[in-house]
Amino acid sequence: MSKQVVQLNRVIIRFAGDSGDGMQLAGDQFTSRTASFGNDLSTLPDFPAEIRAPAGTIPGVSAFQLHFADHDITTAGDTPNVLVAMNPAALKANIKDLPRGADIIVNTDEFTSRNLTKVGYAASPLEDGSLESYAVHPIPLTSMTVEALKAFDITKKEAERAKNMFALGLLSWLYHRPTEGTLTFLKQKFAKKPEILAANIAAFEAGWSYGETTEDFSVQYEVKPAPMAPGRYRNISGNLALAYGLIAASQRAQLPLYLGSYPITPASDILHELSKHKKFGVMTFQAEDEIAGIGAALGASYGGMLGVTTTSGPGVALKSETIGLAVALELPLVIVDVQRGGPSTGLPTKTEQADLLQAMFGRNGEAPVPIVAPRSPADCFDAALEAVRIATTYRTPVFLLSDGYVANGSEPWRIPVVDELPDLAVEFASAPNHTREDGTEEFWPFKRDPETLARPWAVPGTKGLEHRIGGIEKADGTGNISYDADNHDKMVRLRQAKIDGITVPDLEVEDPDGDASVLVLGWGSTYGPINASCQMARRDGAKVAQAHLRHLNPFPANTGEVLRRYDKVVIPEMNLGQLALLVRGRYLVDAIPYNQVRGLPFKAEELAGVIKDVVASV
Amino acid sequence: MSKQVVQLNRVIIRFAGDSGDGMQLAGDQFTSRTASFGNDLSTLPDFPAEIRAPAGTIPGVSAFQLHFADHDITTAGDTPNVLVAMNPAALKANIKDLPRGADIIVNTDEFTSRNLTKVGYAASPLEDGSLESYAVHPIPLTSMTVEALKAFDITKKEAERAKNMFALGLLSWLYHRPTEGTLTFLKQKFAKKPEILAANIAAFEAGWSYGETTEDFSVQYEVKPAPMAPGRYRNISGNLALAYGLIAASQRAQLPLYLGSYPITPASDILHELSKHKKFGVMTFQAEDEIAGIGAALGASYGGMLGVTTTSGPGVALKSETIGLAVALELPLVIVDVQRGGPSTGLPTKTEQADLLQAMFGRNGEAPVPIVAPRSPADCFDAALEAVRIATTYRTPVFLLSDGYVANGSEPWRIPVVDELPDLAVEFASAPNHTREDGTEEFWPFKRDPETLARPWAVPGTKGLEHRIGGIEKADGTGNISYDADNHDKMVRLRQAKIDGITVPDLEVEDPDGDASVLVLGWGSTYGPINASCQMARRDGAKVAQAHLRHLNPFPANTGEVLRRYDKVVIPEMNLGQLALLVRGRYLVDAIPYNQVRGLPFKAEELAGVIKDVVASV
Amino acid sequence: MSETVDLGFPSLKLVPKTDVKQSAKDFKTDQEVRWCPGCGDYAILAGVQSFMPELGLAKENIVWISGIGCSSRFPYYMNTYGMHSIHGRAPAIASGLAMTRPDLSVWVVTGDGDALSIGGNHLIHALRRNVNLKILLFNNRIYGLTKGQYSPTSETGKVTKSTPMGSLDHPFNPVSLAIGAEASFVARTIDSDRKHLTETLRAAALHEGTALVEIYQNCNIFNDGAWDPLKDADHRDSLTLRLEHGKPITLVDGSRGVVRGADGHLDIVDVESVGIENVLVHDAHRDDPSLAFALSRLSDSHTLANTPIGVFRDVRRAVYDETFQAQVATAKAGGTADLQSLLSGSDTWEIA
Amino acid sequence: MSETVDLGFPSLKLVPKTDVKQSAKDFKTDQEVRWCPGCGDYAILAGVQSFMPELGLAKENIVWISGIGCSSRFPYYMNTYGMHSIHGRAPAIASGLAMTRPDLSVWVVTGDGDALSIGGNHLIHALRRNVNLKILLFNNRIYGLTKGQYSPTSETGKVTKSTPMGSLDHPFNPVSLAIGAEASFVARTIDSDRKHLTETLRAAALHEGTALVEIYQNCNIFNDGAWDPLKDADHRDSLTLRLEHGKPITLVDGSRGVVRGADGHLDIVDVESVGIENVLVHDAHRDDPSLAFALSRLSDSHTLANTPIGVFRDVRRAVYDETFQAQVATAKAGGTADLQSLLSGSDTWEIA
Ligand SMILES: Cc1ncc(C[n+]2csc(CCOP(=O)(O)OP(=O)(O)O)c2C)c(N)n1
Ligand SMILES: Cc1ncc(C[n+]2csc(CCOP(=O)(O)OP(=O)(O)O)c2C)c(N)n1
Ligand code: SF4
Ligand code: SF4
Ligand SMILES: [Mg+2]
Ligand SMILES: [Mg+2]
Repeated sequence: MSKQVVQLNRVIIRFAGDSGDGMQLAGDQFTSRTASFGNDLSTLPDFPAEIRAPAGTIPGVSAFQLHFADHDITTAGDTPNVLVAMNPAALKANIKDLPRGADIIVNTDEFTSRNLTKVGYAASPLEDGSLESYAVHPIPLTSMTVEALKAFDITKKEAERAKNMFALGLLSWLYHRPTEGTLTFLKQKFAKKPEILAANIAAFEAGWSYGETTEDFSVQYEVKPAPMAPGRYRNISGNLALAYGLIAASQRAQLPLYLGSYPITPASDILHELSKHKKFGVMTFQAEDEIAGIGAALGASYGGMLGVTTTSGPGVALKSETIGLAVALELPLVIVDVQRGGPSTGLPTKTEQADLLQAMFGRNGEAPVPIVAPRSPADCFDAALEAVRIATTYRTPVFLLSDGYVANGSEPWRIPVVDELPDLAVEFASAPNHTREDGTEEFWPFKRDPETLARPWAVPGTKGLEHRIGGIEKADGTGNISYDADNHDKMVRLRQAKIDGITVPDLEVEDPDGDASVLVLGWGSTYGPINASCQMARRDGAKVAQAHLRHLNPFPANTGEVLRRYDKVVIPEMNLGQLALLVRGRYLVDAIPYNQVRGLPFKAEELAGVIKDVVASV
Repeated sequence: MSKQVVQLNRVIIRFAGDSGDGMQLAGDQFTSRTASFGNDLSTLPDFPAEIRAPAGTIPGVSAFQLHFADHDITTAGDTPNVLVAMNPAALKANIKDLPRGADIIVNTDEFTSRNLTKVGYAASPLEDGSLESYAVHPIPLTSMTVEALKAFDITKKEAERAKNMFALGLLSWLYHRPTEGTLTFLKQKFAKKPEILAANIAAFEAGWSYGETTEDFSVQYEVKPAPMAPGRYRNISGNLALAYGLIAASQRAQLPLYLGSYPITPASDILHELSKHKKFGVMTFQAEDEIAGIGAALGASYGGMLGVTTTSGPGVALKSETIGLAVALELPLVIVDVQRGGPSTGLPTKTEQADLLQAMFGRNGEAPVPIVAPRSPADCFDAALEAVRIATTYRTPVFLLSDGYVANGSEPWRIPVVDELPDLAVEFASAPNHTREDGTEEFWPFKRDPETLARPWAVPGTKGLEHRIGGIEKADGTGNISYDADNHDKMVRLRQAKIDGITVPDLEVEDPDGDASVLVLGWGSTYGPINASCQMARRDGAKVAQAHLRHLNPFPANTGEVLRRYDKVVIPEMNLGQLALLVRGRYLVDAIPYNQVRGLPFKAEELAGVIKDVVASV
Repeated sequence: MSETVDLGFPSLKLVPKTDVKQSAKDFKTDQEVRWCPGCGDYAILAGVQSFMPELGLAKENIVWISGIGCSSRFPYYMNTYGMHSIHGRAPAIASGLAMTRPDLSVWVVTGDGDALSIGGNHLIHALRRNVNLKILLFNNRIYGLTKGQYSPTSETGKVTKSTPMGSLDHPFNPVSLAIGAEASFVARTIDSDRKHLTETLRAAALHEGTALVEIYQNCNIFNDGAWDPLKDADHRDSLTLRLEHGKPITLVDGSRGVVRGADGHLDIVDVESVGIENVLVHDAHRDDPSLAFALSRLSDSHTLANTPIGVFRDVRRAVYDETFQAQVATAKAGGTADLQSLLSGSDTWEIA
Repeated sequence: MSETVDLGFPSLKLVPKTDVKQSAKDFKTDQEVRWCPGCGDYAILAGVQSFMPELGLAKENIVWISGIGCSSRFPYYMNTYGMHSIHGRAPAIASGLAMTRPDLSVWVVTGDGDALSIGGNHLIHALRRNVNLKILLFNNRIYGLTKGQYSPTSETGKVTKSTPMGSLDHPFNPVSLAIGAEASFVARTIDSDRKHLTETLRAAALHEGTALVEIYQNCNIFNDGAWDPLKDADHRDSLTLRLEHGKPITLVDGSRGVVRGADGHLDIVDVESVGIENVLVHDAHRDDPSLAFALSRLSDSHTLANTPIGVFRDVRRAVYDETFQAQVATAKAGGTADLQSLLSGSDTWEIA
């Protein structure tokens, strides 16, 4: 039976189920196929902090959202066109996000009265008419999967577990996805369990056939590939791109990468990834805590490695004192903070941008540290290279401020050509740099490069440059301990001037018509939603420009000038106004903060509304 | 022989010598006598980070400066009228601060060629004419002391050590200081060593007699007592006043005081002081590190104690994560940060104000913490009471931001009447606070007081209120774990609103003529120098007003209005402009930062010059 | 549950007693338990909840404090006071509470990562101070909550997400570490052995001072079967050494026992060949911790052969909170606390 | 100074050798030494400086890393590379350096507060990992730099600024703690005994892996005479037990010696009455750390009677930096590292 094929520009799918239902995996696979099919895409995994939260409960729901399109998109989308709800909890937790008319595929097997009560449904929503404005597809996913697998020599539990593959098969059919990649993936994953492999393939195929045969689905959709710049592409998540960026930077700098880290969500995957790449000379050390992690990284930097530490907000808090030491020692170090919901333990698996001011100021004394923030999953790669460039050029710790959304989300990435990556070669000090009055040569560890103000990086093992450094204030030049008042004032200002003087590219403004009166300024992972919302607002006639800061410290030199060009500046952030404070304080521009602290990215439509209101008020 | 007596309005004396020369002790004693004599006064100890820095070197110089007057003064003074220099290093390190005509009392015994070379004097400054614009009094202090004590059964070393008493005796004579207190002090100090006691007294008397007999001193000075509000006074240092303030607060709150701390300069003395007062129910715990110190204090707060932790900047960095937990738990806690020079180990014995932004933002997530800063040594007492009031009323950690200058400096203090101190009584929760739909009563640990937004403080041991709290986000009201997006946004805003809503007194402006066009805004220990400089500027005709922030978070409600009243606002700080950033960002006032980061308080005269320039530019 | 009066629990003498009969149910909360199905934490929770009534304490005077980790979710499920704090810091927080509130029974729950990795320092300091805390260390030889990295108790060579070529670290033996840190009470038990778990909790509760109980716990998601040799009926009795004060130390099946070798170190030999009377008799109350230490070294970190289970050491020495409170009491007894005269000091002057 | 080639220092096999003859003077810097006159740190510095040439290493391949404290000023006075870091963190920083630079000889200087109070966790983890570090712990039983608070090694009851009524904490025994933390090398020596200090440094330098050397050091300002019983000529020989591998363990004066008691624990008895042949012979190389641990318990924390001095334990086990580097080497040998193909991965598509 061949069905009607409808062309769509874009689709948003959300898979939702229990933590054990394999929704992240199904989502990942759908995403990979979608990527290689050539759509532009953006994903948003959203899962609880527990390993397996209680089955059937709302807090236990694990979801994966994918937005794909035949054109350039920048967010995972606001309102799903399709929801796959593996149980009542998944339905209840997600229904409020669905627009009327959305497709809902529900696993009716789980709609038992016990499960319904568990989440507070008095009656089954499948029967009480409450879903009548949606296109509901009730399917006994579990039992159909079990049925399809009855020939296999596996337990019932194992058979039931394959229901995510059934759902994936159905969705793959519905959106005309290629299947080969999924099969390859399964073959790798279950290489050692042939029976399970066969069962999973069978479940996938059963789902596919179900779509083809059931009358419940009368149309099949197609989303054409998106036009993209020529090149070879892959799909990539932020944490992976960040890890690759660090490896690439290490190769381009010819400095062995050394990671000192302590596991913490959502940063652990960078540790996991880097630990796989010893053959690139990458060394990873799981330390006893965050303090030891950064300490070891700093020790390695001192020894001439590319020292890196990865963590999330609570870990940054613990590393503060050592970051201060790194500032005083003026050694390169990259501190990756994958921000999550705070304060304290907060919402470990959710996203937030509330560590900006911690990164700026979370240390005793005047201890400036440059900050670089990626704007999207793929951008993590470039941001990592940029962080390394700054760290090694200026001999300073650098913050790389990612977040949970960027880290776990994914998007297509044009694979860079290695030889075209920036050359990050570094020169170690190898000879004395100062001549005494009596003509003898000596080494001054704090004699600065006049241009960058960086001090020499003289690594142990270099003959003749033996010297001592430490956290006590040092005399300008010689680096000897100094309690002198004027010297301290000078050193404080020199360290600040070094950071202020870092060359960073100018802030670019996107203003298609060139006549905007309102600027929307953002940083980090809000790029996507802000971009989408500006586009929406423009479609509705609002004159609005967008600018996005990759460098939070120092700001691009033209920032003040850019801001002053507009009547109003809006700063949307997933915090209570941290960039807004910095920008207002620095440039005295009456920037309007727009804040949400919901653990989730902004919805573009909502943000577009805010922007249109501001534009209307000018 | 009776000498001419000259009346002076004010005098600045600086004692300077090696770390082992007993300069701090001599200064302390001179100060105590001066205080009980009724002068207004202000002191500035200044010593190296080493216990006994190398003898005879510039970094080893330990100094103590005292400013006393017959009128109200607020700084330890810029330029000493008298320098006591126990060796060439002390002379060399301090000479640049002396105005022409100043008296210099030098211990000639130490002006050996070895000691002179050590500090780079080619010839003896006592002989090469380089001191001719000063009134130099060359005295063989050491040998005269040894000579005076030769009758005693003590070693030569012990005799030499008494030279500070000889100097003190001489100065006491010179400025007509009462002697009784010094004798009482010595009797207590050397109660168990009668021979040493007698020797010290003899040395002191020898110094006094020397002044009386030598022709080198032709005049004796007198500084009349200063008019002060009626009452009983004592001299007090900042750390002592702060410790007393905490004890008083504990008594007035009827909450046992529990200090969890780890020693660090310049905060350790608060630990030392509090550990003496167990009879007030004060409990002190020297923990294994700063994290354990604050952890234990938080545990004690949870148990219904007044939990306090004391530290300096590097210790705050380590405590950051736990402060975040305290914010999430909403428990009272006082965090005392006696700021010192940074970053990193920095200048441990010097002063600085560079932890303000760390106190504001040094934690992951949105974790607002109120900040109170004392303006002078005596004010530490009141500031401590205020910090406790906020902590217990609003159930929040509070920063008490002192600094090395306030902590070690001293001034006369009108002893408060205990019964007139604010009543800080606290009520613990004792019964359920919420009625379920079915009519049963239950306890909601996060149900807030509608006015203060504080949550109930229900301490373990209270029957029927058993509940669990933690650092994960909590549902508004019930306090159960919640990953809900809207709840998180609400809780983040509620915590912020609670802090923003703290009632703090309005900002007061001192503008004697009421027609100033320039406002000088300060916070913390800069009060004294700013006040003195404003007075100087006014004397020179500058129209200038002064306002001083005790509350840095939240700011007083009228702050914006006050700032906008002036054409220009100047913010002098011992950092690179931290308050300035906050004020500019918050109120969009183009405040002008004036910064010095020298480890020392501002000099009033210099600051007066800056102020006059700004006034002139309006 | 048995009568409570007899035991007396000297360590809890200042804690108010309950006047109602309690059961395990009284210690359950209404919160959904959020561990993976099959996790060993469930068994420990059930064991603790059914042991609690034996203490006979007013429920409101019991406090559970934990760090972060799967295990550290424990307090949410105990219907007493509780705090789920931050990673590694529970012993410090609990110390502040226990020191100031002798009327509370304070329990700490922690994991092998929480206690021995990030929290190692607080743990060893709590042990040497001997604060009246009962610390339950759930050892699953893995970081559960962060999804399976190796921990300080993982066997060398462990392949995990962060160690694809195998871990390099030599593991801590928590019992050896605790004894080296001057612990006055150290015991070990297993999640699945309810009876032994209960006995061990009882011994810990009876102890005055810090009691460290290592509980071998199964993480069926990331390190399933870590302790299987000590659990499965076929092997456990020939692998587990039972430590009982005053009894000869033998494997549970009695086949082999511990003897002191010629050069002084402990050997494990056939009981029959030496005679049970020559098997070392356990003495948990020895002041000298050397025997307890030597016993802690008998087990093999990989095969788990000769793993001692039970109380290694249980001695009475000064309890920190007692001496802490005693100093305050002495000071208070030594004179009245007059705030006014404190503020005034001895060196004042009057302005009229 | 003696020839260096013989010793070989297997732990330093990858560190470049010097080709010039060195003397103590070569290791002095131009920085003024900023300790109080009379401080025990001077003697240790002099001892270390005169020992250094014996290593025969290129000076630039030696690094000294310290924390914060009086003792931690040490690196400023050693004319090698050096870092004066932050309080308690030196073992972590040094681990990162040592792991990545097998061509360096890395030494850590720390104090009883730095190493055992704030830095306790890093210390025990460095010990269990067995990174190739030599850690010198200057134990003066006091916080010197912060002007005299009690430390984790202070005897209970110590009156200090923070403990006017006496400290309550039971002290750590650094040797016991280290052994409990799986240390492969632990020794103790005294600042004033140059010969023994040098011997001990040599043994530590020879050891492959982490070596912890506790050095009893006098702080003449805040805790003067803390170790006097072990120093003054009248008593020291009757208080100090000398540990020398393969030799009977007796007091220096030979009067009393260590024997194994009937119940297995160590006794100190009159040598004459038992005969020297029955005195326990020291075996520092035993795999089982129980004997070393038992020896560490012999001394009295107050009187210092029976204080063992020397190498308690010195065993060879996997060295962290070696296995760490070996994994990298294995991975490198296992295939070429092609960055381009890493970035590409396996699942790509082409847009023309
Ligand atoms: C400061 C900080 N660092 C890291 C983490 C991440 N983290 C949470 S639990 C954990 C380890 C848990 O292991 P364990 O204590 O053994 O507990 P388990 O989950 O195995 O019960 C880590 C690393 C955190 N929450 N906070
Ligand atoms: C984070 C931090 N906390 C506290 C201090 C203050 N501090 C410096 S040294 C020290 C203790 C020193 O004792 P120890 O390690 O025994 O060294 P010693 O001075 O006795 O040689 C302390 C508490 C600090 N510098 N940094
Ligand atoms: S991850 Fe392991 S330890 Fe954590 S709840 Fe699941 S089974 Fe238990
Ligand atoms: S205070 Fe003590 S340890 Fe520090 S330098 Fe002086 S004598 Fe040495
Ligand atoms: Mg674990
Ligand atoms: Mg010390």
